[in-house]
Amino acid sequence: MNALDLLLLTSLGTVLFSVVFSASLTGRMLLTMLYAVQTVILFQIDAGTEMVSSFGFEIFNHALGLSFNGLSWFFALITLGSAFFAAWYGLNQQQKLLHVGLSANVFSMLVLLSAGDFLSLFIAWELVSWSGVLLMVLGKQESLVATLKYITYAIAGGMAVFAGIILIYSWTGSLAFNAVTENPLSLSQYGTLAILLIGGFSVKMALLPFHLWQAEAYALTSGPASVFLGAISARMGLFAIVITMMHVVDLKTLDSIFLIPELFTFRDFLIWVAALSIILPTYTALRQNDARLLLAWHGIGQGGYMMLGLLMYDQMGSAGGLLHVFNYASCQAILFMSVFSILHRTGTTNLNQLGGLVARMPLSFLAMLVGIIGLAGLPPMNGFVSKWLVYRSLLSDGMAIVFLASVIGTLGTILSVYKLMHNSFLGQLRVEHEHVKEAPWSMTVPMMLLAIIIFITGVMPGISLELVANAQSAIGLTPVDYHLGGVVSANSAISGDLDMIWVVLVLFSGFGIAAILFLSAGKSRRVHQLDNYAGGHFLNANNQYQYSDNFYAGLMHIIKPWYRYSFKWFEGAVVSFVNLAAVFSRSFFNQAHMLIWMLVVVTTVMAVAII
Amino acid sequence: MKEFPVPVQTAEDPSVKKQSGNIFSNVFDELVRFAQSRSLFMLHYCTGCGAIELPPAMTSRFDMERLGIQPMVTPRQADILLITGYVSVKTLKRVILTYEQMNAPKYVIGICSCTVNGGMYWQSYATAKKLNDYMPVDLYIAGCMPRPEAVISGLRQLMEKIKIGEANSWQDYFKRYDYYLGNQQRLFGETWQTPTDIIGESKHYSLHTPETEGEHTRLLELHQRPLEPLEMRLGLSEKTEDR
Amino acid sequence: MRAENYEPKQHPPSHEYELNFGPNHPGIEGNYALKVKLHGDTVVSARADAGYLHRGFEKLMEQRLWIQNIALVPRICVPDPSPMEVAYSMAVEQLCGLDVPERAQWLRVMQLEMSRITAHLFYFGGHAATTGMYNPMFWGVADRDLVLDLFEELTGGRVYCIYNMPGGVRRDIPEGFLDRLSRLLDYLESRLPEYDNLFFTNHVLINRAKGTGQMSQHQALEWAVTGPNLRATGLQCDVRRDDPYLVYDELEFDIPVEQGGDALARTLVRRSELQQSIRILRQIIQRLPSIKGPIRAPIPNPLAWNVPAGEAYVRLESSKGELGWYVVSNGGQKPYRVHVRGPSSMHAVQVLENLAKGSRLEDVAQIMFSLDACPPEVDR
Amino acid sequence: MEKPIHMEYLLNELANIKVRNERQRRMRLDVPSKELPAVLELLKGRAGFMHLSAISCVDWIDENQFELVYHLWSNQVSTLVSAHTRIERDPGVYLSVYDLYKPAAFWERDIHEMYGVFFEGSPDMEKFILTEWDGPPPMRKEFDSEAWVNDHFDWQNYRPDWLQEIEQEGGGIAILPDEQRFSRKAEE
Amino acid sequence: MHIGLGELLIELTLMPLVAFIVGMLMVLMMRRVGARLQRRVGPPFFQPLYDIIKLHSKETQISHGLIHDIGIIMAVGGYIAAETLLPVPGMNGIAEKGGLITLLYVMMIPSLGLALGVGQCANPNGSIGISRALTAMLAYDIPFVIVMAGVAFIYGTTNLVEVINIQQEGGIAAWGAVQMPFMALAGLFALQGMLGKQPFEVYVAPAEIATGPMVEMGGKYLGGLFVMQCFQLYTASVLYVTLFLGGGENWLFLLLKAFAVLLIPISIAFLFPRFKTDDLVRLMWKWPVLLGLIGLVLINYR
Repeated sequence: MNALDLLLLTSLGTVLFSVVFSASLTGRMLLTMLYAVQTVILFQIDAGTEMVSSFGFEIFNHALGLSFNGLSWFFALITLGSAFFAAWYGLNQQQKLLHVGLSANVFSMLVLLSAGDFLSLFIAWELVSWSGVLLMVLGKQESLVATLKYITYAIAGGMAVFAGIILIYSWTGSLAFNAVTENPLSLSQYGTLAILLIGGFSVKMALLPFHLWQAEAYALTSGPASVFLGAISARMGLFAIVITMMHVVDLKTLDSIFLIPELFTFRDFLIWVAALSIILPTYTALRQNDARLLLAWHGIGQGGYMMLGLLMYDQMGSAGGLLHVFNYASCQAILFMSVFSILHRTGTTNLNQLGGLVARMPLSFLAMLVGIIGLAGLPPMNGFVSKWLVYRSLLSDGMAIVFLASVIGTLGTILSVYKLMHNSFLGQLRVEHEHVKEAPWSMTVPMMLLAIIIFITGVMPGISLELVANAQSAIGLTPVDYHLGGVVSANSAISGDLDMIWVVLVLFSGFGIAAILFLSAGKSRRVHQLDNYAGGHFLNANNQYQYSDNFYAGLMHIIKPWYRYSFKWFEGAVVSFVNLAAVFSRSFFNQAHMLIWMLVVVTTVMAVAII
Repeated sequence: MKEFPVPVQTAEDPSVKKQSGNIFSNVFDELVRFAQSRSLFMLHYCTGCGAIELPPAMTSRFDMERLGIQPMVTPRQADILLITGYVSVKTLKRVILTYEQMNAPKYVIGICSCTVNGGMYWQSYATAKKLNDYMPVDLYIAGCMPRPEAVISGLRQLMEKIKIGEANSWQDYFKRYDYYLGNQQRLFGETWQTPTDIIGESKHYSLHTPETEGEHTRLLELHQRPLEPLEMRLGLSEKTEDR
Repeated sequence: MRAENYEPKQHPPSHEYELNFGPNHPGIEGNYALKVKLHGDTVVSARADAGYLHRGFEKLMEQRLWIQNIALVPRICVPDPSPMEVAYSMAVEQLCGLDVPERAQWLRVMQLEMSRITAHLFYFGGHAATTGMYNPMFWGVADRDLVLDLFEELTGGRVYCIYNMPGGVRRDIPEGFLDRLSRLLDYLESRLPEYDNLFFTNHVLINRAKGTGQMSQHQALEWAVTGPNLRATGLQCDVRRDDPYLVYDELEFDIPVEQGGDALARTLVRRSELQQSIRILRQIIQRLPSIKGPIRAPIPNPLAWNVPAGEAYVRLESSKGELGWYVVSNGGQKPYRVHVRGPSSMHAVQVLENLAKGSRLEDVAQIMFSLDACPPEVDR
Repeated sequence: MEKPIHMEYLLNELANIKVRNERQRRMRLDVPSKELPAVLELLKGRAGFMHLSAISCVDWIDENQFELVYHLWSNQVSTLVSAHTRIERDPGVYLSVYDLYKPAAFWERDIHEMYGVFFEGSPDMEKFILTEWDGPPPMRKEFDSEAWVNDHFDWQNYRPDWLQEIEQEGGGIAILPDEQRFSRKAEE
Repeated sequence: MHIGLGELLIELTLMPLVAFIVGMLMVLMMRRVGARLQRRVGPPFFQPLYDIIKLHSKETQISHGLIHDIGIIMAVGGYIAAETLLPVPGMNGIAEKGGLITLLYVMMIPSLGLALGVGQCANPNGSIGISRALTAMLAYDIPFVIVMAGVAFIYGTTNLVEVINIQQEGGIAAWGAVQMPFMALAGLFALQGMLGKQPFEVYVAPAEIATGPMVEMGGKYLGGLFVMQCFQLYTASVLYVTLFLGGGENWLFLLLKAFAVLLIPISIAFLFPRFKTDDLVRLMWKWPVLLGLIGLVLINYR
């Protein structure tokens, strides 16, 4: 029994434990500890080499195996970390389903990460899909609707993946990961597989145009569930896509499939999908008035960066993409935690009904500040490093327009996260929130720990880059040339290094000098928020003196018409198609034989899946 | 231009203050006062008809900026409050609020005769007659209305006063707040209150004297809803309240 | 402000917020306030709040002698004071049946047109400053100062001339005054191309001013808009032409008209009016030396002057629109009732509120300045 | 100048109206208060009196009446009509002409706060200029502005120390300071 | 180029200091040029210094809370740090450890700090100002990013020290402005936007939102913003010189170039009103982006 077996067993044990004991506070504390234990076990596994589990069974004469490599290790760490913090954050949540769902999710994800062949990958994929439902239904009525939407999408995605795997089996006669690499296929076959597998997996990843389900499903549920789902759940899709690109269609193959002859390859298509996945959801986020939805839409947008980095498939780009998984998970987790502590104390996350909470919830504010700096990718937080890597890689590859697209995404992120923070924590404190208290310790401590992690990995990206390098070598790439403070890029087309330690050092000495200047300039006095400039008028307590709704009004005058072209039409089209099919099937059912009806259903589902 | 004597009692004699401390800090104080006198931001607030002579004083012909004087928009940014002409009672309330919101050292200049004694509106029920009842005035520039040259000359005189450290009347507002508040209450009624906490500020900047508080401020405490600044609060509690 | 206003109640769960334009705000003309409710950057409703300049003129005038009031009246409209004293003098003359000598009438027209030039130069600067361009302000005010210098020479007062009195004007023109006036007019005309380049044909300004605060002719008539603001909607309507007073019927001048009805049209109308004023002044310079005679009709002892009972309503065209003075005498030494209809009473309240509603936050100040609203006329 | 002929017909239709042609292009109508709205409507509809220049109020305290004067201008007949009507001082209520003339809203509001006359049907009778004024309507004749001023304000001290020194040495002006109006309060 | 730690420390202190002094001169120039265009004399030589000293020596100042203070510290400190990433003649600071992308992101920190500080003031005027400033940033950063990509392609590096070296070794023919004139033009637009001068002065807009972000700033808070303005002028103009005009061979040339570059936006600023926010975005997304894209195409087919 090696460490991997132990990890999987512990994880399974955690699920059982949560079923029995999660009702009590002690039980929940122990549960949190169990995630920590799992993480400790994870560290027993050597990330640099591949470890095969001793579990394995045979089905249809195929040996199903579980194994772990650097990539799995990297994702497993993030999964367990997110679960640990989510569980800690949810210590006070008494919903049993939450804790069961969380542990079940962790277990199924670990199984997915350790999948050793296509069949186990598919089984684990379905496990992950369905266990996700457990976490999504925890909210009010609206979360049920979102979950139903998710289920529809997940089934369609699962079907596509299933079809792809069946095709692989039928073409190669094997379900092992090396099936395709050992039996080269024709380009059209590769194309079909790429569409089915990458399309199927990207439903989970919420790449365009399959992104419409995600925001509501992730955001409208219970807090810890949102934290976990937002941080890592969608990245399982990324993992599966990486597996696909590793074992089925590598980028060279993708590059040789031309969608428009001599001009536009499948890879270009994916790059553009990724780039649009950055821009469109980010600007959708800009319009949200619910803090949770705003963050969830960002989750979709940030997925685009990871995809973009991986599609570069060079040293820096893939490192950036993978590092962004880690960085993003930490930032998104802390942001969701902060937002849900607001919800916990004030009962609303409507950005138009909040404001000025920094005076009452300073720790949550700090958490959000760290989170948004990270999410927007500004130094000194970790988000900067991964975005820097992606940018550098894009510049090296000469992809100026994609580079521009990703920067537009970043700018949109800055705009919307500032709106998030301004409308909730800054500005005028509303009268009904006069006596709001800071979130309880069980919520603030994980936030603070995460903030420290974000900062440390921002200043010393070498720590997380080591993990990324392992993952990179597991995919078969040259690991990034890193040191503790950043990266060296001697052998890329465009040179330019990054040393975060120096940057941060200088930044903080800048702050220090500014602080000395500031503090030596005589004392200031705090004043009440009603002691404020109002054109010479007296403010009174009943004035709505806070600018929150339609925060970027000037920008909206221009881009508002563009929102009409969001992908709602796509979903609408699919729904109409299914409706039509249902009508047909009903008339068939009325007239014809049962068997025909069944046939029609199956074809419809297949058709939807393929679309 | 005529400077009216103003009932302001500067607490310390500036000549005494100058000699205290070591040479280094004296030089530093001199420098600071010089910079203060050469950089005056005046509030963009046209309280009355004298404001019509400010644009000429500011613009190409008389160019105030060569003296370092420039208009500013909000009271927080400004140093000089120019009361340009009569202040109606409604305006006076805003002027007082604006004055209290300005950062010291702040200077009040009453331009036009109306600020001195009500001018030709002495019979009017709507205008205040004597500005220095409601706030300490550093300088009056009389005239109806004073020419831009007079305004600039008055500002130069203020600069001189600042340079030698005599323009300290702003301290008087903190030190004798009760007197000013009394006059304000007499005109605006007993429930008059601005959102600014002058007593708290006078304590914070150690300008609190026995005359800061008195019968009028007690009245204020009676009516006032204390507007304490929103301090950051870490009210953590481990209550397991599930929504 | 009362203490109970600091008692908190529930915040309205509205998506609108309030901004106060003024009284201490560069986006407001004078000491005036506009309370604006906004959603995003669109004005949901605007409400004028006046009274910051209220002095109770009408009450004060009832307490002073007929002749004393001459000193009081120009202060009703600070940027354009001369029409006030002319109107008051004309009203008293009508009550007494005084015939004003012709030369005095010409001098009054000269004063009025010079005052119109100062007001329009001031207006250009103010309008430009609301859009962030300060050069026209600096130039315009400095050029206006040259006219003020002539006022000072003529009357002793730069802004408040107090040049008129019932019966005529106080002084005749000094030696060489007309030459200097003529040179000034040449100078102003030579400056106009520079203003054109900088301001009136500035693309960014046109971009901002076009369509801003637009009103139709019908709306303008309904809201009793007068003066250049009405002429900017394409209606040739001018008190100087429709209801001539003084010697305007002997003068040649055009009534410039623009069709847009927006801030740009209002600005361009005033620019053309500036030229017309120059034209009128040129005619005065030509005609004035040939008109001999006294400058003032004899009046009784002003300190014990019982003006016959009656009433008079005087209208004249100030730079902002139709100025109306209603003066009632009960035969006493003091006016029984004086009522001033400042053109801005309409522009700064009803018209501004209506035009601001639905406009953008960026436009509010521009609308107010382009209407040339003068708060002291509202407050009195 | 003669009245335009159709104006003559128009005014003949109305009884109880005194018409006086005072000066060129000026016409004074004296209308009973009940008929004023009808007269205004006729003037507006039939003679093009589109422009309400102003509404003035005169307080005839001796007769215990308010006089309301509606100044109307017509570009068609180039005449300013001043329609006078009188209402009782108590209770001081009259009809609004807002539905005829939009500008009336401002003038009626103004008269309301200055004289306390209430106009029924006016869209907005809130205070406008005197929002922070608690006293009686100030334009009424019985309101004594000077007394109010003496009650509420101090006068500037006109006898600074250096002036008193001159007086002590026998200089200064002949009128005793107590008799000067401005010194009165300062001395108290 | 390897230098000792002590030398590096001296550089790190000197670079912001020099930037501050030059920045004050630039502020002075801006005000003097404006005054000249308005036919005025303008402020005295030390006026920017007087203003800063005066604002920092205010005796009572108000704060709306801790974040208000921290915001100003971040705004000034961020620029102090940014100066060390911008190489000048004889001093490279840590430019080699950051590069262009890092510099750009570090330059966003002051904006973020300011945004935080203004947000805490609880004044909608300030909030609108920040919302407009961020919108403007979105507008001018898009052409600027194109310019940045062009620079990276043409020099093959994002290291500013190398950018300067390449240009100086090649003489004037290697200057960015010669190599990619369209980019240089697009960069000028972005520069105007970055400095926030008319016609792009949407976020101060006194007549609309009462100076926006500065609305509740007084005393040392406003003083911090004045200091920030010095740095901002310096950084923007020197960065432009670095990217397009071959950097500075020595200090004299650097300053000459920087002041000359700055003269362009300043002169434009005093002759135009400001745009509305949406017109600004529209303009920025139209002409400079078009110019930048043409520049990119030219670079690709060079």
